[in-house]
Amino acid sequence: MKLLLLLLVQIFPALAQPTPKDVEKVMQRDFHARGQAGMERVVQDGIQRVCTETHDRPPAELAKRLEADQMKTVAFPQGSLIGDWKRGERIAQNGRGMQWTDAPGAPTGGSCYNCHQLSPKEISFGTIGPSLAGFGAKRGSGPDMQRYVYGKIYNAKAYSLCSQMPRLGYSGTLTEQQIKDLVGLLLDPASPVNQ
Amino acid sequence: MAGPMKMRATLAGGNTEVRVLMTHPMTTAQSGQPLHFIQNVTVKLNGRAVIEAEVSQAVSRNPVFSFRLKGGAKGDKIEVAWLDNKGESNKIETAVA
Amino acid sequence: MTRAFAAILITCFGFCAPARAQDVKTEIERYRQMVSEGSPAELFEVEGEALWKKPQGPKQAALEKCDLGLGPGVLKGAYAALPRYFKDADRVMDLETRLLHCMTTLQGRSREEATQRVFGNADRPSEMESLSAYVAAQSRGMKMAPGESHPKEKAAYELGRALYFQRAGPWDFACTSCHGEEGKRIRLQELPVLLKPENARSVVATWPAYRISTSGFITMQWRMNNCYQQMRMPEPAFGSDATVALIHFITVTGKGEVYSGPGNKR
Amino acid sequence: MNRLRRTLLGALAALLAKPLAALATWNESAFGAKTPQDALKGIGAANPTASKEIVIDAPQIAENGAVVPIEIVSNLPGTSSIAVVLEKNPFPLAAKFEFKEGALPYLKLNVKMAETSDVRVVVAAAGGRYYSASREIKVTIGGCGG
Repeated sequence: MKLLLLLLVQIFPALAQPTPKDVEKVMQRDFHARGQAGMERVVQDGIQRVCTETHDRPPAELAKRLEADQMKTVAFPQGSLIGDWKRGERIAQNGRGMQWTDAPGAPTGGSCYNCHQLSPKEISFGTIGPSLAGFGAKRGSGPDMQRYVYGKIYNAKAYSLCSQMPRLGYSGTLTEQQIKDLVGLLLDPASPVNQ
Repeated sequence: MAGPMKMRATLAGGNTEVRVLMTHPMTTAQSGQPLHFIQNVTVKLNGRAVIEAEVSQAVSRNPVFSFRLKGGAKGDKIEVAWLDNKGESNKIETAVA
Repeated sequence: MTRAFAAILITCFGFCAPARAQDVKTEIERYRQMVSEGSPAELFEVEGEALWKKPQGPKQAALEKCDLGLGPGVLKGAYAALPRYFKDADRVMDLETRLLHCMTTLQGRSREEATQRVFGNADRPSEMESLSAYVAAQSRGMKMAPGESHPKEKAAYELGRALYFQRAGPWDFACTSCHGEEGKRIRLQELPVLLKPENARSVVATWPAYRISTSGFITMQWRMNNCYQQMRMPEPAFGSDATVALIHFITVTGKGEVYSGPGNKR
Repeated sequence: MNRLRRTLLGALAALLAKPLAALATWNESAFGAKTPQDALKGIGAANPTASKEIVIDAPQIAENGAVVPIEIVSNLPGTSSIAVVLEKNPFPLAAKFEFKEGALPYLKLNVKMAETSDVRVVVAAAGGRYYSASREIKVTIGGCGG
């Protein structure tokens, strides 16, 4: 029976549902490097593979294990993690960086407002992620909270394996200082997010 | 050469509704490009001017205007013409449908 | 829009007053409604018609004999039946891929020359954009019915669906990252879930479209290209199987809707 | 071709090429004004009376400042012109439409707005008197910003 199925798939490959590996091969054939976006980007890592295969619903056990692996990638700086919220606001507004149209090395943004509400003054915000308005006012700004926010921005997959949020530190999108500035935007009592 | 124009003139509720599209960059002084924008728009009904407009660079690129003319009948000739700050111009004529 | 103007808009966050989410949604919908009442998309149709009839290439031929699926030169309803399998090319093609095919075969142009500038801008729209506007407009009022019976059409659908879920790149994005859950938006832009017919139908019925923010005309091939750019991925080749598969998958999902484009987009 | 004929034809061609140019006027001082007050002065409407008979239909929020749709109806008897002033634009006067016999005092157009601002509509009505109404339109940013 299994053999027959395999045979059928061989005869009618068109009818089979392509696996992530098949899709990757198609992309390697049909895409080309442009600007800073090299072809290595179409190659999936383990997490991307698992999330694609499970349509973002990985088995709990596996997720826990892989999340722990991701946590090891987070490099927490020493001392206070609260940077300048004013710079943080600019980073949150900026949706550029890492695209083939962006100059490599140019300051990149965090694209935060694309998906989150932050400062209630900004009415143009996305809703893919939860609203973060009043985040620090509600949760405080102690060392644990600083660590949580820093880690979440650095590598969101360490907290929720198939989160739609990019791994902004791990991927090299944002620098340590930029992430600190975003932590400031979220936690600093003077930040508009907490007004 | 001036890009295309499009116009629609239809009877609605006893009046004539005119909608006209113009191809024009409408560049502003702030854009860093040479200032280039439509300054005058004239609407004629059967050869007689019924609307005369002066506009600025604040009108959006590829301008779209809607007008209403009193009464009207099928076959009435509507003409809309524009003239820009460089002296370029274009016009379009259509019959009320 | 100019860079200076964009910069002014971006600084808006400092001054925009807070508003209730529901009011914002209602007002943005009203904005879109008012803008769509007079769309410069029609200007591109006029340009496209001229290009369709213009002799070009080494063979100095017009595209008027181009077979978009319903026979040489048949425009009425052709867009509504795309993408579809074409025997002469032995592959599934969307409108732009087919136009490119006609440019190379009928007009004798090289693929390199014909694809040199497929995405234009407001100052100089591309040939592909104007032609897409013209051809698509000839399907207004007709039901979208892409090809679904040929094995290669079925395979394109499956590949398109798989691509939709494929997560990759430095930001781990798939199409589903933005277009996976209903009722979500980026900034103020609502995001259709193109896995759902009720979401895909209005999308399929209004592309290609005039783009308000750039005053240009945008096509489905551009949409795929620009999404991958924003997904931080390398560039998909114009008219490649991957892009056609995605377009086919989306069109099949939204089939049955009466075509009302070219529409207006943000 | 003799010279006279050529000159005459040339003159005729020039005349045909720019039939509008000869007739058109453009109020340079009003359109060049940098404040709403100066723009109003420029069109002779320095102190318009507020009126509810001017109906401005526009969205409260514009998704894109490059295209802001505005629809205007004047219910004032004897309306002869409608002007649109975008208060915070670098050059506030955007347009002035004159309506003659046969045209209804109605207008729809798309304008560019540099930022959130009041839009003022000024109408010349019977007896050459000026009236105005205004409405705030918020300008936002949309999309991914990329």
